[in-house]
Amino acid sequence: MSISLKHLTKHYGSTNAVEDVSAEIVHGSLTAVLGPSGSGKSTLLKLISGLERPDQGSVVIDGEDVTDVDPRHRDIGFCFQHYAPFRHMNVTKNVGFGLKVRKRSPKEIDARVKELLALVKLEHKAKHYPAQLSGGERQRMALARALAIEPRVLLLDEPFGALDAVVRAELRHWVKELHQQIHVTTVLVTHDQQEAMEVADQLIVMRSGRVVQSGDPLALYERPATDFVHEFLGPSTTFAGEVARPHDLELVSVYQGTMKGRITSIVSLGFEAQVTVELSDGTSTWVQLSRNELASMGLRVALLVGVRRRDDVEF
Amino acid sequence: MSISLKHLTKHYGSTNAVEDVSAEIVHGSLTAVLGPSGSGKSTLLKLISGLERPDQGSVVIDGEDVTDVDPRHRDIGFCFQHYAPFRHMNVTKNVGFGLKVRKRSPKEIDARVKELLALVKLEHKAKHYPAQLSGGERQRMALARALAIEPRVLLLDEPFGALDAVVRAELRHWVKELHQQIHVTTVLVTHDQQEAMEVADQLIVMRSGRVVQSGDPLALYERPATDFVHEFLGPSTTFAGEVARPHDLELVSVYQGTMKGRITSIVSLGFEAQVTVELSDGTSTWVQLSRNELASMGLRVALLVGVRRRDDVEF
Amino acid sequence: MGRRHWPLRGVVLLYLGVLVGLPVVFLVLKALGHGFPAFWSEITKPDALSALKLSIEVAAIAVPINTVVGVGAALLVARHNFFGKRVLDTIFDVPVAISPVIIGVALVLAYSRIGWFGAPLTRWGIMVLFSPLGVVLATMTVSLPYVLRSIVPVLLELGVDQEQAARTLGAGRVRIFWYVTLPAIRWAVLYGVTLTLARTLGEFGAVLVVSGNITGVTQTLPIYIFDSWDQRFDVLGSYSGALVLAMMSMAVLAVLALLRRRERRLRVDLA
Amino acid sequence: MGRRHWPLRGVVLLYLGVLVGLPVVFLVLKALGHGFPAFWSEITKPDALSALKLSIEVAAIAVPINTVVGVGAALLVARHNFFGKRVLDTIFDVPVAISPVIIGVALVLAYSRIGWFGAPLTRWGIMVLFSPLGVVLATMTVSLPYVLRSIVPVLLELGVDQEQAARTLGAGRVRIFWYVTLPAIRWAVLYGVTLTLARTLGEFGAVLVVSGNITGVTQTLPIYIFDSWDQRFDVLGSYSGALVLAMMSMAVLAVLALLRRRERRLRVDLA
Repeated sequence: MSISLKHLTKHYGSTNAVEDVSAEIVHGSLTAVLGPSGSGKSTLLKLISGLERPDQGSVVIDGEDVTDVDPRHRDIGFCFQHYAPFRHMNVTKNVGFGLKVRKRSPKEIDARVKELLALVKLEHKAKHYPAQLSGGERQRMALARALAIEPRVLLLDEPFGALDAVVRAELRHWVKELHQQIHVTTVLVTHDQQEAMEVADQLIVMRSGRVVQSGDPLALYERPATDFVHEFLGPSTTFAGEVARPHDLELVSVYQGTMKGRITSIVSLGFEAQVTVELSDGTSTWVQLSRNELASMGLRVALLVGVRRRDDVEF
Repeated sequence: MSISLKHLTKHYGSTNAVEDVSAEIVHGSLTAVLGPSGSGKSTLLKLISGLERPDQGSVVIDGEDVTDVDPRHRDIGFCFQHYAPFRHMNVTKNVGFGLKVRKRSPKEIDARVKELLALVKLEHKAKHYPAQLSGGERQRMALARALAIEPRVLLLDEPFGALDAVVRAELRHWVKELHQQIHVTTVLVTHDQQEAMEVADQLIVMRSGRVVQSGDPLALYERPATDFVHEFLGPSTTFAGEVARPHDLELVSVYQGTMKGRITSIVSLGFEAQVTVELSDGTSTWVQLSRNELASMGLRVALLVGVRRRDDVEF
Repeated sequence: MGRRHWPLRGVVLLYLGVLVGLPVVFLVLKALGHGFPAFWSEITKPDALSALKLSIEVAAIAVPINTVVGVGAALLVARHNFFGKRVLDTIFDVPVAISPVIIGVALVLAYSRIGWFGAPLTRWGIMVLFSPLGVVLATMTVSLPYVLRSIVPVLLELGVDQEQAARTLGAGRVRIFWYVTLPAIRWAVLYGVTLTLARTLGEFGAVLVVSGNITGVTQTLPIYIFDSWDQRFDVLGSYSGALVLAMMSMAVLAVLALLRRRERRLRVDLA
Repeated sequence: MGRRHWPLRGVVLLYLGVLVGLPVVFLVLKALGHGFPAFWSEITKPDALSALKLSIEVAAIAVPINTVVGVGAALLVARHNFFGKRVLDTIFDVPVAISPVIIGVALVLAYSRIGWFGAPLTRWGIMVLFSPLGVVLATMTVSLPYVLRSIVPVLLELGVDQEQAARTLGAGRVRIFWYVTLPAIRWAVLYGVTLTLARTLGEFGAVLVVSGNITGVTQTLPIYIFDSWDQRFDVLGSYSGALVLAMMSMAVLAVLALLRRRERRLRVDLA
């Protein structure tokens, strides 16, 4: 189901406000709302869900204006940042809650919960309580609970924020796959650009309550509208007085470079290597290389090199 | 100052235990203790600081056995995971606390605090209270407070865990630079491999309370002792039945590959691109390319390709 | 900070011993000093039994009403913002902050035959003062705050996440309360109810003023104990009654200790 | 959950009005019913003044002692593990759970001339019962738990991080307490002290039993109010005393409301 946000405004205190936000979220898409903390992205999610009411503006889901509809009648699956499990219910009861409230028959609930637990791979924990689950398992339980009511829209608030790096990467993959399986329109909020780039097919970048830029992740990465987006969406450095992506710079012989400089450090991070160069104008910049590029170039600290922008910045 | 840990053991409950951990931490190094949550890494840090007493084993700092020395006399700078700022003191009072306790003259304290605030770039917030600071500023204040007593050893518990991605990257850089400036032996605990690889010059990888492997970050990345270290230290995939790094695989023509397969997805994340290939044996693998490599190869979904290991795995 | 708290422990234990421990021991010794049969015959006297019965009846009325009102008010204070909220919150401190004697005197003023409430009620044939009804009213007033004060911190700490989750899943206000909020605060509610019960059984000052101290009609157990000791010089009767009441309170106390442990464990889970 | 709590508010407010609000209004009306000069001459009678003086003296002794013991015991309970900790924790509930009458009777038993404590003390010329000393002792007992119960949850929530940080920075136990722990819990301590003060000023039952009710010597303000009303039929004197005590309690109450607001803000900060 598509969502349109029209001039949404919500104030409380100085941070977390939302200021005149309009956006279209396409049916079946997986959209990430990306921004630093306090940029209003979580508030935006609560406005879509109805848990907060906007001061102005409206929320339209699938053509129906739901601004005045209570969240319990919006058919929305909401996953909270800390999952908000019902601590006194086991996994089965948690997942079945929405159906029980909807007065489905015990048999139907039972069948649907089984199906969902299979989907989120928690069949073996059906009788466990939230306190007995790991962070990743709680997250999956929260997803199953939200999906149980067959929501028109799935909203995820910082879904991976509270997890370990390895679990985070796994769940990210899994959420993406899940979305491809069930294709429910999904909006997720995150402050992690890598997460957003990897999972989402649409990005909405927010800052101080306003939408700065939105669109296809790669398009935003390539053509950021402002320096803020440039720096927020990926590593940035300066070269010849301009903001640049470190992988858009290349190291060449002293005579071929736009500027010349001396290598001050080479840090190898596995796949990626970072070469820092002190330029002749006194500034410092860095160049991002893959390990294979680094291996083939024979660089070392103190070497004099030329630096220039790659020609194929757009591809 | 060097630190040696000798057969340290500490139990409480089932997780977070430390089991017979021995390690040498070199004078002036920046060592990261890396492991998933519950692996005992924070407990290890508390054992070094003396905030916890080991059930068995000893802690030797700079040749002196400090196992029975109270933490207040160990000359250790400890930064807590949530920074533990003194909430009722302003930044100046926080940073000066250790010196005040040591009964230095107000004049001396004043001078030293000014110097430290300059070092951590918080001069303009000297009179602010912790509640008025951002996460990154609190972290820097906690660092200045720990450094004020000129500790022999600096211990950082998940120093970047609670911060936004962008701030995290900045602070990471900054901590590394700071360490190069003041060269105090530093041990930091983290669950984020990228963080550890980028900041530390030594790694200690822990799992279930034990040290799995330790040494130079790149050496561990290249030659992990176990599958766990392999998967924990960087992206992993399987190819021909073995664990492999996705950047150690390359895409070639169908006839050149060890195995052939069909490209099922190409995800571009800025600098890095991930190409997923369904292999002829029914398994799936993925290959990591830089954007420049991807641009030069003209790949597309559904293309038949060959996959093989690169020859230059070691370099 | 492990091994050097011995002096602190010594001071605290000595203080508790002098103030609480030894007096309780003495009470047991004195009440049973003439043997168990003497104690038994004392507490089975008609006046003693009717006092015990009234105490239990009053508790049976006051505790449930105060529980319902306390839970409702706690939800208002912790979950809503409205004009007058701080006033409401403060009123719940009145019974703790103000002497039971004043509460008693004030109730007498309000419900005496010439008071605003008393006059119409008397016309309808309802006597509040010098009747069990007055005892119930006085008791309800002094035991008012305990449920609210036990629940509000837990509600605030719990946050609204679970309730909001239930709401997005389609639950209405009533279902959210029964299925989500109440189970989450159940130990705090029980703790508050137990405190209310303790306060109800033990209330003395306000009841003494309101009840008129009519033996067999408005005498609760605490009043009976005081009356035996102070007016009728029936020392053994007083000690025996005190021991019975003390044992009831001890049972309540044991429940409190268990509940507090549960609640602290819950807090740790939440953190 | 914004607009549909009106019925709930109505019930709670009605209940509060009947139990607390109107009685207090009546008290004011009655005490000042014969004009301010009459009220003034009542409360400046020697007996009334000496009761007021004793109440203040008792508070001046009991509150500081209970504060120190309460803070110490709270630190023990929240920061240490030792054998007997749960017993100690439970003993602090005794004064709330047990009727003040029983506490009074038990103190009489312990300190009467034939009691274990009373006998040696009498030999040394120290009279506990029927003397201001007994009043102080009874008051300290009933107001014992409030400081501890206010501080412990805050200490638990605060955690040990700041204290551990201070320790790694070189601070000893005493400095940690004064510079780090106490400032962090200061609002909770003040809240507990204020409750203790309220309870101290208002205590009636235990003091009545222990004091022997000697006018001008062991009569605190609550006892004076009761005595005027019940024994001397001096209704205006009673109402006037009650109004004075009620106004003191109201001041305490206002402080409580302020402190609770501070403390809740602190909790939100911590979260």
